[in-house]
Amino acid sequence: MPEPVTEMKQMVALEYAVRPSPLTLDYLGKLRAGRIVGHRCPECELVYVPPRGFCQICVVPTQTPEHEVAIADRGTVTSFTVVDPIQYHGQTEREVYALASILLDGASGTLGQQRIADVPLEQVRMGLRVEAVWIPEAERKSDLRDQGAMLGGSIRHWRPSGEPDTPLSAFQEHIV
Amino acid sequence: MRDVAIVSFAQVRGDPASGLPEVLLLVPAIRDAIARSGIPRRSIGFTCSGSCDYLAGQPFAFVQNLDATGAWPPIAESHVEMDGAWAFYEAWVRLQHGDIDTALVFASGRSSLCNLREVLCLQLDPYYLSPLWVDDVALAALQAQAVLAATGRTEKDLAEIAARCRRDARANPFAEVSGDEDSAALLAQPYVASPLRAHDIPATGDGAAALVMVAGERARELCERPAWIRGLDHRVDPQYPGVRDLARCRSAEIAAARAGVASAPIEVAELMTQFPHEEILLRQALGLGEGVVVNPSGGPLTAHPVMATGLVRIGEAFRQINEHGRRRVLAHAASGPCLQQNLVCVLESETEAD
Amino acid sequence: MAERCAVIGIGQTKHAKRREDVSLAGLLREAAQRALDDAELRWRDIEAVVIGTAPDLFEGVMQPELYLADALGAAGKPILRVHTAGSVGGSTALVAAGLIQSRVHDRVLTLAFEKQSEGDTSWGLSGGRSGGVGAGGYFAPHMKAYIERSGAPEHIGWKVAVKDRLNALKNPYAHLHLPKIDIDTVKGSEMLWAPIRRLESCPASDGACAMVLTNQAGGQHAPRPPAWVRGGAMRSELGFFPGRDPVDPQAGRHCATEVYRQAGITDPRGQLDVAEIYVPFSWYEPMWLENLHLAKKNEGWQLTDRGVTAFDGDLPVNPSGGVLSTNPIGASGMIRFAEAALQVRNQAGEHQIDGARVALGHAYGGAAQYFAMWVVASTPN
Amino acid sequence: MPAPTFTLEFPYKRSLGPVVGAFLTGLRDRQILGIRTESGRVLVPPLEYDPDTGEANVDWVPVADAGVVRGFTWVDKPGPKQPLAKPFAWALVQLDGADTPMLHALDCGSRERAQIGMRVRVRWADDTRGHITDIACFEPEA
Repeated sequence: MPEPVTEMKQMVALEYAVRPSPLTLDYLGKLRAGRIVGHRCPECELVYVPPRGFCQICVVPTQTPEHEVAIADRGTVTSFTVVDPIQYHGQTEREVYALASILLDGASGTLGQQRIADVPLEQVRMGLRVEAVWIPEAERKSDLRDQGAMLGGSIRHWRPSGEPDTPLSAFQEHIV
Repeated sequence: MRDVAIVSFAQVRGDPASGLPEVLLLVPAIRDAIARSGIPRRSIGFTCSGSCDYLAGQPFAFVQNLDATGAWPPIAESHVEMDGAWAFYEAWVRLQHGDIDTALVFASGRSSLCNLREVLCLQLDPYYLSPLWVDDVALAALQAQAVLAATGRTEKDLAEIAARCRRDARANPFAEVSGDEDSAALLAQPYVASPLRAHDIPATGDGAAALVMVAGERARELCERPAWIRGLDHRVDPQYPGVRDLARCRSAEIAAARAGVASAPIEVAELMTQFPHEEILLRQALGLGEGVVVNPSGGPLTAHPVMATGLVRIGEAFRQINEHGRRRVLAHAASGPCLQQNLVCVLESETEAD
Repeated sequence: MAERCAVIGIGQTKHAKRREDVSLAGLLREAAQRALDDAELRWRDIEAVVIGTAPDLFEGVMQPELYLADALGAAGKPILRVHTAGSVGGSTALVAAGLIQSRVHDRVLTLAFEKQSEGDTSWGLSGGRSGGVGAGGYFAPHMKAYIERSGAPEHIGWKVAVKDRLNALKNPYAHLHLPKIDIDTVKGSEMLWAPIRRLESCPASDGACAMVLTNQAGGQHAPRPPAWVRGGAMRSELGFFPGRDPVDPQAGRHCATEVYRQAGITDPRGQLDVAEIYVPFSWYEPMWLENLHLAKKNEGWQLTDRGVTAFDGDLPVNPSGGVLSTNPIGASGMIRFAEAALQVRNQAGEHQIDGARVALGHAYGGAAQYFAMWVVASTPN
Repeated sequence: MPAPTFTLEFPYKRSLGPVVGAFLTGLRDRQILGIRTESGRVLVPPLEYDPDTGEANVDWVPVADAGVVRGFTWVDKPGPKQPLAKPFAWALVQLDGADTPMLHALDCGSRERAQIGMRVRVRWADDTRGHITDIACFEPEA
């Protein structure tokens, strides 16, 4: 008698549409042109990157171009981790890499899940000043599902800018 | 039980082509519901919402919806992975504790992002049913056949219900479909899953809804004609269609009895009938006579913002009291295949003390 | 005034990497039957069911409570499904308690579960995309910031990892039983998400937890001592906005303040006898001690270091072994709540803290933005 | 330009437990098992717990691989993941010896041929492996 059946497999494959808003398309278009932009809330004046079309604290709408502000492509690492990627179904990352939260100059809050490279992993640190390494313009694409504020389609990674470190006390309130 | 009333309601229809994220459908819905209630946003006592990750294909999709509440400073808040009607239930229970007086309830979904027919298969028994990918329309069709056989009603009756809903939907700005075809024209169309034709299938869409509920006298101070919750109950049936008598809806019968539907006449009922035979079945299960007006909004056959549709029924019922001067109305929500889970809410223009 | 709520039945599964011997329904039944047996009740005695689990994508079953209705004896009864991210097990218990406190029902069964081995949580958390870093990668920068901010020495994380695993040896239901663990093995385990090493992070478990809740009269007539719910609260805050402090989130602080207020606790460090806190990564013990007003800011690690949170310490934390030893995600919060209740019922067996009368159960989720807590005690007031 | 899409795809691995496991083992061996509830109802497919009372079911009953159609719906345009690529009926089939019908596909050629009360028999898959699709579909009894 063959062994009893104790397990069954079920492949679940569902297709979803990716349908970005005009605001997101505008943000991605500017990124492909080499510009990072945010929205400043008219009430509390906090600057959100990427722009979300409203301020989550005041719940008031924000719009392009009225509330748009330019954001630098450089900033400070406020925190980071070094990841040894888990090999789950669909994972294509193989090597250990650094992921940081970065407070860009001109933004009120940090961007998470930003890759740091061109520096030994042990030299990645809080307070490190970094600058964007842009993908050549012709190769940039709109990556709607990139987890790092959709920057991944246009910015390959961040590297040390050579500026002196920012003291910890300057970004105590901006951890992630 | 403590007297609790709905004092405001707002609804937003999502245009799939606009690409607006779910949270931006909720922002105006919540803003309008709160503005109409007259309660300052930051003084709301409890917030509860309903939505479903699988519509967006993202785990924790609901987390982004929290942004629409402006939850800063932090708020007392909860979420059900269910239609917003059950979030409404949770909020009503919370108000019964007696320590807070106001609650915000909201619901949303963008089913246009997914293949809903396939996604809903995952609601089914993962060993015997979902691997067959039997969809909600086929399951509804099996129930439709059972209901028609048991009641002696016909496909023409289904078409007449659908035609009436489409006519009523002409006055509903949130309707996805509407029209004034007669039943003969609808019957000339081919089956999607016999005995159901295209007009018998719900008009799914994207949308959001929000309402504010208030306990006690404060409801009267805030709202000229609040809708008092006089009965509220929900029940579930077993899932596997073979173990149920599909021509009956026992969970709806129990919920209606517990909500006290029969204690006085109902004028209008907003039912979450995704298919016309469900109206026949639910009229029976809920004890609604032929004189009861069902789904003057056009109902889910004409506007089905998945995950918000049940809450919209409650909102429409509120409007019947608040705007149209009705005295006793019923709202119903459902979930699962073949009306597996049912919620019944009785709203009245007055409290018992009145 | 609200009705009093009592916990009169508690059940858990044997948690494991893969429970290949049960279906989804069978997993839940194992916990639920134990809870009913504890309360000496039958399925028909239950009036309503409240169930919680983390994202449906983890098991590939959408709104599984619909398929589970039969198995939960819920036919003809109300069933509610809660989902508040990682805090869901706690929120689920609070929603169930609310049904008692509001006098809507007299006997409620509440359950939470996860069968992580059906799918892959790392895949699920990444939404099926490459480059997902899981909860560890997400929370690592927060822990890094805490270490930097508080000046805590690195051995604190190792110490928590060892303590919770040794506690788990006293808990027959715990997933991980690592009798030989010590500081050196933790320190020598591979770095997954700096500063978190493999042995400083939670496992992926299959498991379920269930509780039977009732009102004051039911609690007074229960066959075994009940745990009385003295306070319960949920708080949520926005996940991402400029200036948010995810290391010490306001929502957690507010939630703790509220739950202590309800329970009449003015000195939590002195008045709590034991705490079951959601610590999926070692560093969250000191972080949450501060957030829960049990230590001053930046000093939580000193409690850990001095052994205050050890099994024989002044304020034992996670005598069950905690999330670090058992993590069926959707159930993890409810296990904290249930373990707190077991302690004040004097039913925790080998991991019972002598004389525990007041206990805290805690859960958190999302971007450390959802909080659920309850305080339970051996007496109703 | 078609709208961009993404596919959420995962091969789930479901442990079955004693009841579902025994039923699917039976299918692999081309045998159909039902389960008797406390009140005496024979459920096919076997549910682990009595849908009426919630009590555990334990009493196995072999049933026939042929039975009667109790309900059906005809589908002209099957979905790509469904059991048959050509038009078919979803049918509730009460197997001989069972008290409850089971839901599966019925291949009977045309909508007109599908009838409540018609006798049908299991068409087994070429390869049975312990899965609900070991029953390829039902077909009219010869």
